[in-house]
Amino acid sequence: MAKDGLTEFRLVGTRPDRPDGLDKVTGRARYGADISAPGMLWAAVVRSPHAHARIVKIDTSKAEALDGVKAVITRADFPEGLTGEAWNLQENTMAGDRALYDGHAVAAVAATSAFVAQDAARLIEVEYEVLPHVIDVDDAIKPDAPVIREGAADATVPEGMPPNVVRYMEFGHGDVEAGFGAADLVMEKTYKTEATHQGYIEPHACMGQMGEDGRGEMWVCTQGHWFIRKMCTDVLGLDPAQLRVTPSEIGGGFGGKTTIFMEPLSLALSKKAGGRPVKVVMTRSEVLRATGPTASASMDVKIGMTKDGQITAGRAEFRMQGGAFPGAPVDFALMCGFAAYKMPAVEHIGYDVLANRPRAAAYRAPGSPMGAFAVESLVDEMCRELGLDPLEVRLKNAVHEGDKASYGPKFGSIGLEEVLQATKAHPNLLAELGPNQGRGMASGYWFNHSGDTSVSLAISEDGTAQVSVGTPDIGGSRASIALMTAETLGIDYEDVRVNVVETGALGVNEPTHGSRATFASGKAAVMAAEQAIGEMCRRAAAKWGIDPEAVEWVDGAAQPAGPNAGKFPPMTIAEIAAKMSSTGGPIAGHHESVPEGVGASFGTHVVDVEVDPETGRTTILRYLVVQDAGRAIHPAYVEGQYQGGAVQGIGWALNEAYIYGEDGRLQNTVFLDYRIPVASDLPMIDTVIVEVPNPGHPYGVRGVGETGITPPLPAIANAIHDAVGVRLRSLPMSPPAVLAALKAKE
Amino acid sequence: MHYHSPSTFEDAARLAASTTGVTRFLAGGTDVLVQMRAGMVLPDDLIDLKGIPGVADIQQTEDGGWRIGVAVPGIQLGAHAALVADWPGVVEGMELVGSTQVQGRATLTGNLCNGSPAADSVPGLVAAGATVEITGQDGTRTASVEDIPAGPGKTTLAQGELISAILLPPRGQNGGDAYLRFIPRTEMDIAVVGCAVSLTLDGDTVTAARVALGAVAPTVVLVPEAAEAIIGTTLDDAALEALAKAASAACNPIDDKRGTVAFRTDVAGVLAGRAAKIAYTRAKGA
Amino acid sequence: MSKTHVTTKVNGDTVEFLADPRASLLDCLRDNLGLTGTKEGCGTGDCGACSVTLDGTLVCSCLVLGVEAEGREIGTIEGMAEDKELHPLQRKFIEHAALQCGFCTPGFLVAAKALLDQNQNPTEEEVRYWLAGNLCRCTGYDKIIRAVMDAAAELRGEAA
Amino acid sequence: MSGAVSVHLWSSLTRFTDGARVVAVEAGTVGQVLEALSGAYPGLEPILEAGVSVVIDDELVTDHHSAVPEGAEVYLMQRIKGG
Repeated sequence: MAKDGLTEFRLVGTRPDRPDGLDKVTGRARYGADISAPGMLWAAVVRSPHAHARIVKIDTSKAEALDGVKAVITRADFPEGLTGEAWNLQENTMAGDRALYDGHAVAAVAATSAFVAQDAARLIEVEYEVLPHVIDVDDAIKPDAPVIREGAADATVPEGMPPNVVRYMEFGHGDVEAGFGAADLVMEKTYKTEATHQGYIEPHACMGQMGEDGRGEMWVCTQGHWFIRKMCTDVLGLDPAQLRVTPSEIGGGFGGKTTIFMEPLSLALSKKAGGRPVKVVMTRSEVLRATGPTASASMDVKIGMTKDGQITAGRAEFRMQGGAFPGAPVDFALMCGFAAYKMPAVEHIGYDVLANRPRAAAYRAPGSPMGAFAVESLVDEMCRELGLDPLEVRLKNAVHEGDKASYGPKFGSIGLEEVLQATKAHPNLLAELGPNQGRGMASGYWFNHSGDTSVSLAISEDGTAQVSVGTPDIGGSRASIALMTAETLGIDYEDVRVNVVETGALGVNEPTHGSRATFASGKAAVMAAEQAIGEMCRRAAAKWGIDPEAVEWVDGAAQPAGPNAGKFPPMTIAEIAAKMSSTGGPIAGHHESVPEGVGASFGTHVVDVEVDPETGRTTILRYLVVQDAGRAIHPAYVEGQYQGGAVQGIGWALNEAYIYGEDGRLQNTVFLDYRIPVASDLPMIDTVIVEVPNPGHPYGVRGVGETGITPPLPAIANAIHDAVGVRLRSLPMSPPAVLAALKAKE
Repeated sequence: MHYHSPSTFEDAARLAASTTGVTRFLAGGTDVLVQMRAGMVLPDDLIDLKGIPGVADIQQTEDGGWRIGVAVPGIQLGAHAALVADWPGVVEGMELVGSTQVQGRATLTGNLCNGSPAADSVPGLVAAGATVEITGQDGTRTASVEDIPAGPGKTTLAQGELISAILLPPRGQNGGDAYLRFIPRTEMDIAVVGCAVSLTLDGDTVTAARVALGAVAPTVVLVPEAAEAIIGTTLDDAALEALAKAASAACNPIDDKRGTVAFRTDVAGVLAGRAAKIAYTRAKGA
Repeated sequence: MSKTHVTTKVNGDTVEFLADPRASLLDCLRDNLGLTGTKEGCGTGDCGACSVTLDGTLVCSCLVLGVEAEGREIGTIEGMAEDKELHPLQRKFIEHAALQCGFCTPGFLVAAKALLDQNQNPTEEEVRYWLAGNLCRCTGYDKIIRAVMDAAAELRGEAA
Repeated sequence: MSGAVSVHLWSSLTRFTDGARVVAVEAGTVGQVLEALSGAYPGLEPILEAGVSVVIDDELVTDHHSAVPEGAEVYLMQRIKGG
């Protein structure tokens, strides 16, 4: 458990105020749309109203003639000849010969005001030839489905597959048929999940400036500005070193801001408008129609279990669509699906399928929630069938360090057993349930991720430190990195300033994704601090005239390491820093690597619900999140990740969904009908932070952001079944769906 | 777009009659601004009614009824204790429209004129037997609230006509009303089904009732069969069952992003029973 | 399209701007007056990020026209701290880690202050319903509700 | 230095390896493993080029210069990234 200051650490595990708190409670913090610049223009984007259509003609003449319009662009203004992912990005930024989904950009305009830009956009005339479209993944995978794109399949797809299958995979181990043969109960069911959106409250926004010379700047809300730089310059055929990208504060991302959508438009418009900066701010409808939601899934799962709850074999065949481009996370869905179980034999089959929907982006543990919905629902169904306690069955089959993972390799240090035991001990499991109330549980998994990381640290003249990181602070990572840096240096938390810096200031960084900021930037910051400590020890050694190896760093000061090193009073960081100019110059540290030693995180959730049998409405009565953090650097923000992830999962389970009409157009393009949970929908979210330290991180961090979205989908389905005896195998479990299931049972 | 802020309803009516393009009236603005923002409606003329004296007033009329100005926001209705005591169902319908923030702006008149079949405040007004005062170029007339909506997004008002007040009848003795709606979340949604019941008791027996349903037909509908199911009863189980059946039978809904035909039809009956019980309790307590 | 001259008071200061008649009060605060603390999350009154007070009433500034501000008094997040002293809600939001990305925070603070200005002893349920029009996608609301309840306790003079 | 390394492939890759799920290559580093695979089974090259995650025993390894101990079990997995 997180001990809140009772750990062996001075600062790690405490809950200080976050360094950017003051800016964020006073309105001073500057987000994507909060910037402006002299001569700035405003952009508006023309988007396809059709799910699939050939673009016959675009007439921009009326828009160009409007007073105040400075640039109009279409695909004709982009370079030709791109291939692979660069082409995918360009095609998604601006449609070529065909619009591939409702909301696909087809033209953009920059003008002297937002209203002029919008007026001009309405004057752009686009002639479409509407083509047949396909939305649902089970329709899209049919051999005779409308073909989204010829030749989009990669080398993994065998000959003879349906035309919209663009990636195919099989993996597993053991003799699955023998495993099913050894089981007392074999069940196979089909589950479906609908696409949901990350739903960050800040719409995408940027201001880009690009001169005729190919040099430019961008201000943008993003999880990763090096990704933005590479993707924008790929799409526009520019030199990445000539584009400097500065991240704004970011108003939520959850994976959705790890790629580009309209950012290249600002640069292309700016270039055409003589280098004037161009601001692009999406409306909420544009966010829902044209940025990346997650994939939708159709999943067959088969499990064999003995009478006493031993899993003997599993098989999963998942079909997922991630929009009109490859990239649905069917691989991760399969890899996470059975991850919580020792699988003597398991087989996974996956299809990545194209459909006429916006291109899916990452969304918090991409794929894992779908896989868990299918597998954790079926495990629960089988426990009920066999009269077994679902928690005991999960303990019985739980994976431990050294076990072969369902997806292949052996697990390193993991804390699933500890998580399940902490769950079992929690008082929520003793709460009494009334009529129409039920309890459900499920586990979830995420690998966590490292990635390119570059951090620099500088000691100031007064012995304080500044740390430059390249991972935008999306939920308190400045605080966690400052805590670890201060702990390492032996100085006060308040004496470390963590800055999220622009692309010109550091080597390449991957985005804040994969739950990596506190793991990877944190680890790199610690290593940079250790480098600076080494230099400070050398300076002390030089002053004392002893071997640097004979100096150690204790409590923020250099001191002789043991009595043989000599007798000198400790030299504090402030004393060393005050003299640094005359002892060899600035003291700094830096670290660049793909930090190894990522630690995976398991979590288990338990939810109590009440179902209104007359309306089908599900109310969350109680909610418990138990998850392995490795080590909670700032426990309050770890709890926040658990709570936020759980509530996103609750939304996905109950009411969120992409709803399409027969015409293939998205029907719920505003928050009124894209129903994310509101404050009155929820109880407090109870949390237990389990700490099984990750040996691959200096303070034991695993990364906590993603696992939490995974268990709610099946846990709620299991609880609804417990409450009213109906099994929902399709999301969302909205009141009409639950009521229909209740009526069907009668 | 031209923004106008007339100081009388007559001026507003004249302005509206004289315009040739798209005209919208601005009461609370919570629908008009959203439509403008989405580009669904791009008015040439926007006539703001909030500058007209008296539009933000709630007045008791001589007969004991109520006259509610067109710019009275939900928050003001909810804060008016005497009005809440008389017509709690009307007020709770309005208070369900949008968030606390929206309550600071949204009005009964705007909710009615937006023409949504799912408007939360309209079933309560219909069940209450409310009327509206309409000002045109040639003077004023009154009409029943249920006669205003003509279909989704449409009203029966002619060009150059506008509502100048909402009129609630006197509540009288032993009366009660209630409005319930079903939404997927607990707040912030548009009604999937709404139902208002207003009734009067003599002792334990219902002597008069009006039942109105929202979101189950192209307009909010008054359902006399549902009222008849409970008139003359003590709202016993048989009466409640008959009420639910009649309410469900009156539904002519659609499948859409908010609900299905089957769901709306079922839940209309459920809500009618639940709302009737609340109205009954209120009438007993009155 | 001709613009309208508007004189209004924002956080106690008299200000003037030229408003496009189509521009919302939110647009005018952000783009004409440089008060970017008020955020746009939806533009349809569904998220509360643009919450301000208009003559003391909590509203979504995206649902008010800029021209309607003439002669009114507007309160925004930038005016919440008085004499450099943070409002208890602002302090409690930091203390309770009631923000992750911080984008919805100004709207929550303005809305919560409007509640506590009229009710210093709200129940958890009252806080949850009052704030139902403020969407937060990061926190699951738990810590926000705790921060508001704790600020209310402090305003009542109770120890936290 | 190089030695015999067994590489575990995901099963749909077996159509490029004449049906073998586990293939033996001579390699001393992760990069050499991938090169040896592409050399022996050209059909794998586009898939390896597109990016795979490499796990040596229980450790995810991103540095292609990392040493692969003789006799190590190497797993190729779908490339893991973040969300």
